[in-house]
Amino acid sequence: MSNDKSSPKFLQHHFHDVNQQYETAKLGMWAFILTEVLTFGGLFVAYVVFRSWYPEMFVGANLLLDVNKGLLNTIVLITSSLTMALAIWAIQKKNKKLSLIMLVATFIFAFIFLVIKYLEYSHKFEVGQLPGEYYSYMGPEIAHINNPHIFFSIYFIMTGLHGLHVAIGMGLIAWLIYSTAKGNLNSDYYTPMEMVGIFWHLVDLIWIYLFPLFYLI
Amino acid sequence: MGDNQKQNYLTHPKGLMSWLLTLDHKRIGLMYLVSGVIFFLIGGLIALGMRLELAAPGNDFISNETYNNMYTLHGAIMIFLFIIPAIPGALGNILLPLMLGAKDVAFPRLNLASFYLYSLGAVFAVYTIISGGVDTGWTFYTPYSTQSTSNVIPMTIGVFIIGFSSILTGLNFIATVHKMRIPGLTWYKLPLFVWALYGTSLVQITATPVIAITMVLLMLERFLGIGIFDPALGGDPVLYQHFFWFYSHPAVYIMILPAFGIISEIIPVHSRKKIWGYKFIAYSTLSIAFIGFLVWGHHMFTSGQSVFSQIVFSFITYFVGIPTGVKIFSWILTMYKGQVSFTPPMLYALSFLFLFTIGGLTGIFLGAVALDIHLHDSYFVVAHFHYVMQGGTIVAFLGGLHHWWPKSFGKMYNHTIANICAVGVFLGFNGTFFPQFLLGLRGMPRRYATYDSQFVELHSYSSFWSGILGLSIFFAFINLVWSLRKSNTDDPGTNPWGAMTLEWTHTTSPPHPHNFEKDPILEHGPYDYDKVIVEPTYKK
Amino acid sequence: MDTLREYFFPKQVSTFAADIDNLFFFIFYSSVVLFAIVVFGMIYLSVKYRLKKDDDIKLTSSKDHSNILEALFFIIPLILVSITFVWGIKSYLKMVIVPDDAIEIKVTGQSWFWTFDYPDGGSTLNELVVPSNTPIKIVLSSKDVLHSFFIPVMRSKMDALPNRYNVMWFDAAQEGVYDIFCTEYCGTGHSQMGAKVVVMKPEQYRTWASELGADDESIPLDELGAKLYTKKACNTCHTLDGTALVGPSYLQTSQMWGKERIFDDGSSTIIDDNYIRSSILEPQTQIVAGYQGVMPTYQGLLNDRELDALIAFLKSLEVDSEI
Amino acid sequence: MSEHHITPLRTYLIIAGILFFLTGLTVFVAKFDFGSFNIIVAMAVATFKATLVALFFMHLLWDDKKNLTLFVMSLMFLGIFITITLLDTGFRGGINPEITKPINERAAFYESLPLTDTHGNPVDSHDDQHHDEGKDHY
Repeated sequence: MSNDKSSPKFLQHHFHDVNQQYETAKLGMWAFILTEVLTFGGLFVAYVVFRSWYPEMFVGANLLLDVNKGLLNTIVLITSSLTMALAIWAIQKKNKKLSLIMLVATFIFAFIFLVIKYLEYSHKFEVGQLPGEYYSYMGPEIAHINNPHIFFSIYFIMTGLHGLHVAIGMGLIAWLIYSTAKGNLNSDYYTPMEMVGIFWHLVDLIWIYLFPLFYLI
Repeated sequence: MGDNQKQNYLTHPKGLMSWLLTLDHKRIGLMYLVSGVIFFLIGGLIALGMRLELAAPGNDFISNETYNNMYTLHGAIMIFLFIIPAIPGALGNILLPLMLGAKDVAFPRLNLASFYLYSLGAVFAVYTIISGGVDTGWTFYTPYSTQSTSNVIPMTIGVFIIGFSSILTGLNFIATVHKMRIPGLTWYKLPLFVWALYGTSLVQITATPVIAITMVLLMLERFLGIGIFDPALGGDPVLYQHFFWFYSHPAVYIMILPAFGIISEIIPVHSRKKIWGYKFIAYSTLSIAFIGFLVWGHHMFTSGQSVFSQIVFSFITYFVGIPTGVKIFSWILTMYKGQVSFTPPMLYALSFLFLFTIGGLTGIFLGAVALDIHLHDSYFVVAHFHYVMQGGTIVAFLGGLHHWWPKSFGKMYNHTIANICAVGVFLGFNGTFFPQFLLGLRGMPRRYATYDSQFVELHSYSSFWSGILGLSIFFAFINLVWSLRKSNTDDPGTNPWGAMTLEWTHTTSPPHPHNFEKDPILEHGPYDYDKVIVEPTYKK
Repeated sequence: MDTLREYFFPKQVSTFAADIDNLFFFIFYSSVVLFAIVVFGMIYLSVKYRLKKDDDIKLTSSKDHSNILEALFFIIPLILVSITFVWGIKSYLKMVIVPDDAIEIKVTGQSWFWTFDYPDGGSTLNELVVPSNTPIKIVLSSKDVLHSFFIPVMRSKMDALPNRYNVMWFDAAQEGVYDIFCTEYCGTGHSQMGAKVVVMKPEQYRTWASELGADDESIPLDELGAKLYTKKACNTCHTLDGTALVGPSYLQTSQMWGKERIFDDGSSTIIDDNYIRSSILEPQTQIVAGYQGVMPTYQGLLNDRELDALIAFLKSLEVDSEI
Repeated sequence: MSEHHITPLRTYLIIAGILFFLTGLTVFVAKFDFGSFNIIVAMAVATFKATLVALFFMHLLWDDKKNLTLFVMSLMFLGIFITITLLDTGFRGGINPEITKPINERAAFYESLPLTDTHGNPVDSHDDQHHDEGKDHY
């Protein structure tokens, strides 16, 4: 427990001290991460069940995805995770400028991720590899396989939900950039940055699974 | 005492905006209470309408479509808008920080956001009702829910949003219990209501995300035909049932665990006796919460799931029963060598023990696969879950409401009327739902708007008593609200029942806007009736 | 015990019904005992230790556990539920393992009637005919949404899933006519989706089965129509007395013969033989204003003569009601 | 808040290096066909990567152990969800084989879909003259 008797302005009235507030926020964030994991979890269950029923359909359909774009996105996202971690490291070390640079870098990487995703999606839309009833691609690789639309449904829902998280993360990072620049976040109080960081690493962590599940196996 | 009441959370600060934008957990709890009870009464009226229709076999008042809409709305309103948010959202919000000696919950703004998410979800539900209803049942089983022309979408959006409200409340409570306790209030000194809310919150944050994603998949199935749940597109309706019940079975424990908590508070206080088996009750709360995640398949015994999982689910189901049984015995033994007073909360608690025991025991019938095949989707199931949900949760909720009413509002209600209503609820409830066990055994299926003439006698009997049940509940609420009138000078004092937890011993009724005028210091455990005498401040 | 059984349960017709009822009564009597202990304990303790008017409030006992009692609460229910579990599973396995010599009948649910297809060809609607003392294997499926096939006297039930088969079986020991209900909610007509199971002596069944599918050439058209009206489950949705159920009443249609009927898209047509015929075969193309388009097609379920018979029956209604 | 643990820069860079290396490794391994062994390798590598991210980037290694407990709990419940669902979906038809598979394995709307080339344009049939467009999968 910290012993400073003065109460800084970011300390809310119902907490005793700064440390209690920080630890509470972190616990809340991890409880939220738990719900995030289980939200994606439902989709993982759908993936596992349908894969166990129709392995040859999954193997056939995943050949239609572009491994290079997926690999590129993985690298982009891991890099952004690193820059996010470094942004927190920098602010802990009282280096505001480096922290800002790292946050902006994270934001840009997130944007690149979405651009690559967009290119991937638009190609799928063109050739008719759409989810559900809108599926119309009957190319020679897939015409003999039953129900590939289910693979694409799961693919679009999971990567779409993940993409949504990337977009939300970008909004949060933009807010961090603003607050850090204004000096609201500093080496004494960087709780929001730590929280967004955890969220951002979760986004990375989920992609670490999505990439092999859809593109590789 | 008069000096202490100069400031309380009800009157300070004033103005509509001070309520709508309040961060005070007590006010948010009160807003939950009011909206929850309104929905409870709406859901109850719908139920009475259905019982009226079922009093005689044919389509007497309403058509099949209307009946299907009514039973769907009854289920959806009662579950999503009342029972799930009511006890954690209302009583939990008001009491949790008080019991911990905290000034507020961990994240007050999140708490308000959660209330507004609940309201937004409720708006969608009300929109569904106004625009013609939804007829899929609250379970939204596919493929009917992907084909039905009724308003499935607004209702699923409502459920989705309310799910997030529930998650945020749970998350908030977990952080509160872990981090906001006053020094010295260790885990084993927590009131059992706090343990119950903690277990509930764990279930809320773990199970609710799955219903959220299930609702999203259901909506996408309607919009895009994604083929995960719709058999015409290669999906599997039984998989939908797995998704749905992975949430909805644990949700049963979101509904019943807080009720266990309330009973664990009422019985020791009104028996003036240390609770029997504190640690057992505390741990069984957590173990029930956990085992509740492993048994969802017993809702699917006739769905055509694999024989292997039938056996596994039946086996695990019985492990929920044993800790629950020991809890019931613990509550009863709490009265041993105590000083029991028959106050309205205590009457509700005793009636809970009676009704919930029936509800629990009939669950044993349904857990045996071979027998469940006969009873599945029959009125036996209807009676069983009403004994658990209404006879358990709602009776405990009414008891809790009567128990903490003087604390929340600083006014005492009329005990005689409250006692009569408690007996009325007990009799009306048994009269309504006991015949339904027999109906189910004889093969009457549920969700029927009309029925065979062989069932008429029991149905009309059930309908008759449902009127008495409805009236009793209605007058119980009227009696409570009536106590709030200005001319009521029946002052309960700070601690009308002589209880030992912080919300009674360290703050005024109604409490101070910041809960405690000065930081409370823990003097004794929550149930130390063998060590300290706390005089009740109210004598009839 | 037998009177209680008759009060609680419908007749025991299938071979495993008695076993299931016995399981019920085992749990029932154990529950009654446990419940009696709970209620007695509750009343006894609360009355014995009640706070009397002139009692002072005092410190109470600090007793809050008893290892023996707690062990008992744990062990006795554990024993009871173990027996229940094992019994439940043993009986259940008997219900899923179909004997090899069973007669296989295909049952198809459709909103809101049941079709039964027999092994030797031929089918019936809403009336399942089976021989007694013979294992019957039911292969269930559905054409639209979930249904559930429930025969209370057989203590047997199984969901009918679209695009997948489910299996159940029973062996009826007593002849008679019994109820079949749909127990999985399936929409507007759910509560009317009943059927009957007719259990016959095996030799009677053989005669019946050989006559099945033979044409009803001999009966006049309107009488055949009247038979088909119930046999093909038209009565689930259409009444004969003018009241509207899921669909318009036959009487109303009959009274409007030759007049205009208005549809929900605003178009209209004259009610005549052709209209009735197409509304049976392609019910979704023209939906009468004020109703929902929920009727399934009867294409393939009725032959030409049967269609004519239904039309003749419908026409005859107005004449009857005038008399 | 100086008492919070500050992870050294070196650690972050090493972890990121391992993550990049493992990503390359999975892609490389996936090019060979080991049957179901591919899935195991890919999932094992992914899990190892995820553990690194959680422990180092998300600071779980140095955090209050309650946070780690919550994270492990989420994985445990996900595991429960998957395992118990598979008990049904993986074992259907053990006693009555009829119920193992759907009646129609292919959704009806495929019957009306025209065959297409790899660009999604309708073609009459997949015979030799289109083979040059069939990229490397055939």
